[in-house]
Amino acid sequence: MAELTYRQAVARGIGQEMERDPNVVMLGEDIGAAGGVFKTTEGLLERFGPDRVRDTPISEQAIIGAAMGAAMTGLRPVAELMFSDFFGVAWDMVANQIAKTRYMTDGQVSLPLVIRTANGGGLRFGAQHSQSIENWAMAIPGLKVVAPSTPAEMVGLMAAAIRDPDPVIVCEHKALFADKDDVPDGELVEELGRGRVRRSGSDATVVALAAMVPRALAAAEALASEGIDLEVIDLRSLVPLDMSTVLASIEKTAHLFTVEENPRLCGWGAEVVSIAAEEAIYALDGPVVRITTPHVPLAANPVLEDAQMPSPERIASTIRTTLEASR
Amino acid sequence: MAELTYRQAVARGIGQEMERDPNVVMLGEDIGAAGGVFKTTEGLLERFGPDRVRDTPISEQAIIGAAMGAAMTGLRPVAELMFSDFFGVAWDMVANQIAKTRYMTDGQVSLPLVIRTANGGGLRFGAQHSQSIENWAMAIPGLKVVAPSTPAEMVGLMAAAIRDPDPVIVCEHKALFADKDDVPDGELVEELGRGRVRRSGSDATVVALAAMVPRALAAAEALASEGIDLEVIDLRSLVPLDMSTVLASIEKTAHLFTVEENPRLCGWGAEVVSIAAEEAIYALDGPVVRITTPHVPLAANPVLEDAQMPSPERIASTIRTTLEASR
Amino acid sequence: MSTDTTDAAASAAGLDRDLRLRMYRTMLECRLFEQRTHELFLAGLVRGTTHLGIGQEAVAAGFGTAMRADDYTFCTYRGHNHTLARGVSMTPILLELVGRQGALMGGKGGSMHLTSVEHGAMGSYAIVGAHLPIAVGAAWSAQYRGTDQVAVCFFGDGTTNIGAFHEALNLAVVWKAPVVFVCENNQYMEYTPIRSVTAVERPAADRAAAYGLEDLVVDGNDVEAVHAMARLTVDRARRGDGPSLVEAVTYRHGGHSRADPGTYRPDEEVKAWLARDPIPAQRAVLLKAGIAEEEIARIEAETKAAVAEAERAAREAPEPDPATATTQVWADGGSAWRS
Amino acid sequence: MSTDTTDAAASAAGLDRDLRLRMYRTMLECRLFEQRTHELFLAGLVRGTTHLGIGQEAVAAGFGTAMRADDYTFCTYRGHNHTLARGVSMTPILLELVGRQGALMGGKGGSMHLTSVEHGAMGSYAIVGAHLPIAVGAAWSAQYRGTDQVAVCFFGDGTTNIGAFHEALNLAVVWKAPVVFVCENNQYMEYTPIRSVTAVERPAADRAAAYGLEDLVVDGNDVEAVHAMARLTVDRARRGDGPSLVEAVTYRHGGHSRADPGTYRPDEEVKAWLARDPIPAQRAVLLKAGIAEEEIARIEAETKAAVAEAERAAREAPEPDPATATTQVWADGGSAWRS
Ligand SMILES: Cc1ncc(C[n+]2csc(CCOP(=O)(O)OP(=O)(O)O)c2C)c(N)n1
Ligand SMILES: Cc1ncc(C[n+]2csc(CCOP(=O)(O)OP(=O)(O)O)c2C)c(N)n1
Ligand SMILES: [Mg+2]
Ligand SMILES: [Mg+2]
Repeated sequence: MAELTYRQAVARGIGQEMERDPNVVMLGEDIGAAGGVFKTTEGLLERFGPDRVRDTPISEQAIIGAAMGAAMTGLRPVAELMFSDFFGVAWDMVANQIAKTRYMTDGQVSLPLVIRTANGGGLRFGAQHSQSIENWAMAIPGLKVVAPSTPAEMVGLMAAAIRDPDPVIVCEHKALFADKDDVPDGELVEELGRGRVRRSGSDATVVALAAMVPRALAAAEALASEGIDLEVIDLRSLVPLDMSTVLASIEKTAHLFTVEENPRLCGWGAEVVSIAAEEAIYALDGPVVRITTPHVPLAANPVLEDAQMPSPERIASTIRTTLEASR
Repeated sequence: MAELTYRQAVARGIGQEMERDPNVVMLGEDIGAAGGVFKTTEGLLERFGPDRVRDTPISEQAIIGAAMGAAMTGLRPVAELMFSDFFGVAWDMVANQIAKTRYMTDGQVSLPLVIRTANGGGLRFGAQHSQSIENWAMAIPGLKVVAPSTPAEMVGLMAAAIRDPDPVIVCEHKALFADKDDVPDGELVEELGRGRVRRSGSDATVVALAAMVPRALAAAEALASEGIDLEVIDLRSLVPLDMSTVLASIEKTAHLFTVEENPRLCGWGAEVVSIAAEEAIYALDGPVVRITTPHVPLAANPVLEDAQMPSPERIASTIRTTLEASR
Repeated sequence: MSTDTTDAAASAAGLDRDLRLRMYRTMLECRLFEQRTHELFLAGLVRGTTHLGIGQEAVAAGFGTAMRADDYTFCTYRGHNHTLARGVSMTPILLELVGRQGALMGGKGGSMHLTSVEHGAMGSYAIVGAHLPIAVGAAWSAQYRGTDQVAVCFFGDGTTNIGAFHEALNLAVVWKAPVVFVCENNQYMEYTPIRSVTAVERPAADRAAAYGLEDLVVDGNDVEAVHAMARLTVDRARRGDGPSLVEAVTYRHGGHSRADPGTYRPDEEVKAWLARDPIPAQRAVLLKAGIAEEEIARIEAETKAAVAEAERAAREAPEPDPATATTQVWADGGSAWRS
Repeated sequence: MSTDTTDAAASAAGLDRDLRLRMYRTMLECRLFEQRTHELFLAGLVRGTTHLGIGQEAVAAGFGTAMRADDYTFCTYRGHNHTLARGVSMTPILLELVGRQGALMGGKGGSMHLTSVEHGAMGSYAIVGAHLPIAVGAAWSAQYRGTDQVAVCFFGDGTTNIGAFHEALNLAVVWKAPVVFVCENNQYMEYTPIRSVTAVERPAADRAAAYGLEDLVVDGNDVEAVHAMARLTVDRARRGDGPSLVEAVTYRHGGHSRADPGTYRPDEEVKAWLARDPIPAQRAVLLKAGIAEEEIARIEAETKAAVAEAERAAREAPEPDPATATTQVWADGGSAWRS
């Protein structure tokens, strides 16, 4: 048992897999000597050397393209996109090349690679350094998407992503980097595609992801004191999507809410809600509400950004009002 | 009244606005001398000259970036991305720069520009030349998105997009280019954000877009002979999204289906369904089903591509089965 | 300067009889296969799209014959020639184009994405510029694994103006990756002359210095000159001396794709280039070198027969099973996204 | 060759007394504003992030004083200097950094996106390379509208390795757009030395020929040399003679951003560059030119006062109204996405 921050958990997970498999290599901007701008790769250059931990120019298309070329020829690259917003400059490589090549070649090409990225808001960095892009990836067939919410899960899900034979996007949430957690010693490997019930309850199902998980849990505590008993599910992975856990919970609670950091339209919550509207419509006992950031870019100003992202207060009041109205 | 193809309607709409406003300029690959690889800009170079119809190098970031720089300094550029899949190589310009700059500058910068693109499948071009990317744009705050389904509407919606003071993505569907239609003479301008009831019916609401509209109408005709009376709505615009037309229809039919060409996850249909699940849950009388392409890349092979995209038969049988089961 | 190096390398290459015949046969296979493909496209048997390299065969043949079996080729949608030049047989390729069972990629990719990993044909890429960084990655992988494999990446003149070109060239040089970038300068993008949209005269060669590279230009219609350049640059990469950027000056006889007649090109220009057709030119070289007419004729007959056999197979093969439309998204063979 | 051109232009520039004082005042405004900004960041009053240009003021001042009021500036997240150099006053900028009412962009953009359209400060862009094509578009627009405005685009050494750089340079030359690209080579990306990731010695100048451009290099710590280079290239663009690419060699005194101490840089290197601080250097030039100590001291006092006044305003201003978080997505002032 060692106490690790979420940021340290990233390096722990990658290091564990690099020890195990010499074909695991890393590339990205400032990941080596600097240990990453978020210090998530600290110590890895020293442990594994410059051949396996490669600093790159500011060339995201080349970083992701090189990762793909390496993956199709026997390596298991772990590429970093410093901020998830930078998927924009490499989107062709991710959405058109990496996601589609196995399919287009009828399985001739395998792409066991990971793209890690600092995702999400709350750091007052403004609209071009705060986005939640997990939905961009979720909408593209051929990509798996993971977004851990705790240090221990970061280690195990990072390891699972690196071992997975398909391309996996790992979203590291900027607002969680400082979070601390007791992490078991020894090898940790989670399974991709399993959600986790973080709080069990009977009155409503609340599905959240990454930094929205602690906020949903805080809202649940607040409502508990009012006698409203929420079940909070951390989705953890968007592809594969663990709908069985969500649907089982809805059967129990008859109410569904999502808490999404992403802008309003077409988020992962819309997919979860739509599946429920097809497969659990008769179990639902009231309006299904998505609690999201409004459909606007994120502001740099703390007052404005706090007004945009779902807060425990907004989560609690939305759920309270909805449940009362549907009594 | 003149008969125009959907392809000719593109040039008619742009030409109408270039006659009207000398600040409307065009740029893109092969749009001038060649009249566009889909012949959608034929005749415009001859009418308006090389200063207003500019052929570019294969530099999509520069094309879209230049359009932005021109729009923020007084022009109304109409940029072409030859295939919508190429949004991948210019995604930063679209999602991070164009969509966010008005907001980040608190309204100092206006971006009256249009990005036109050949979108969608059915031409056997394979996974990198057949995608439906309207959802990529819909998920980004700050972008408007239009996808006309008929020649006449192409003229009016193109004109509206060019006159709009904000960035508009116009999706021109490849599979519709040859469609013919009688188009009224004189100036045509539609309003953005208005859906259109293409067939009114009482048993179920079917929402479709672009090339899926004729397929939904064909399914409706087939089911009519079985006594199932569908209301078919052409959404036409994703942002702004005309939910009032959809919700009014659900109040009448109590059943909702979407027909989407895009891959399964996080499409516009998921947004429409989720809004209905919040605002019309008590009006819904059975499972809400999205009829989409499965969550896989599109194949080049005709047999495989036809098996992937929603067909009138699949639309009809899905609706039939669902309505029967929910009786 | 380019020409010297080329000549030097050419003589250094010491072309023997078999190699010359192999180059000729490869060019002929490309030519006859694509000519028939075009006819079958116009007849509606080949569906979707095709981008022919007719006129550019010397580039594929000159490099293909200079590569080791385990080297990597990366090419574009205009990739029939490069795929054939790595030894992939005609039948599975034609089956892919007509979309029948037994196709090289099960019909999923189509003409623009021909791939045969077992032959080192690592893919045909249809988004301009994308495969340059990918080729750098394959070269980096070979360097890391210590296999002394080389990656050769073919692309067009128009591709030199897109961002991925710049990023790939810079990274390849910084990492000293064993990759050879080959620009097939056929003078046109789709319909637009490259000269009208490029800041320099030679789209690739005039960019070489921006990456600390030598400006290498070769006559892309002279298969032996191309082969010599291939030996020079592939060997350099294999030795660990890093990447090269080669501009092969050539021309496509036909249009850009599908049924494009290519009428946007001046007649004299087309005529002049048709007169420089690499295949008759090499045929003359072979005869001059004392190779018997009969031997050349036999190669031609065998190649015709191979094309005919591929066509027969293509016409007889059944349509694919629609159920395969959702296979091979994931390594487990399926496409499930729920658990 | 670069140096000749520079000298030529320098003398041609014929700097008068007022201009020299204006350049000095501009550099000083940048320096004192940013020094106080850094203190306020460490004190927690300035939130989010900051990227300081301390040490690089001569580039902003040399160009800013050579531009016409209606010319366009495009810069990066390291944009305080360039925004001040276009005449934007300190108070709304500092209000943006501390996030109070009266902020330049209502608090929506923050330090990385300073913009003042009325001053021609067309934005600070935080995705490396993005603003180069955008600047080309503004220049194209000026060309089309016939206003003979010029766009000047500032970026760093690390930006020369990204695709957008390549696409923008090529298009600008092909279209002969009135744009000046200014690479502030401060030797580092964030923490990585540019030399370790770039294929050539001079990240910008050694790329110029790839676009048919002259390799222009200037001492980025000599404000008068920069000004001369600015006059040369801005006038060229205004005359319709097309774009230029300038490499201004300079150094940032501090770290990349926020609280980064910049310890990844060798002490001697830092020491050597601190000794070449552009501001004391220019002060010496002014004295040598016979400008009175008192006059210089007055400028210094006025600038200090301006910074103090901005700080006072920043400390007193109220927090913004949360309701403004959803305004100005659309031209109608709102953010509605439904109809
Ligand atoms: C990023 C991108 N932009 C545009 C296209 C459309 N397109 C396909 S081929 C082509 C011309 C490419 O010219 P070149 O690189 O010279 O290759 P060639 O076709 O001549 O072999 C274009 C513009 C594309 N496929 N990808
Ligand atoms: C596309 C992209 N990649 C990476 C980053 C992260 N980043 C911000 S500044 C920076 C260094 C830029 O170096 P340079 O261009 O030399 O400018 P400088 O910071 O030295 O002024 C990097 C890598 C970014 N903002 N955008
Ligand atoms: Mg070409
Ligand atoms: Mg720098």
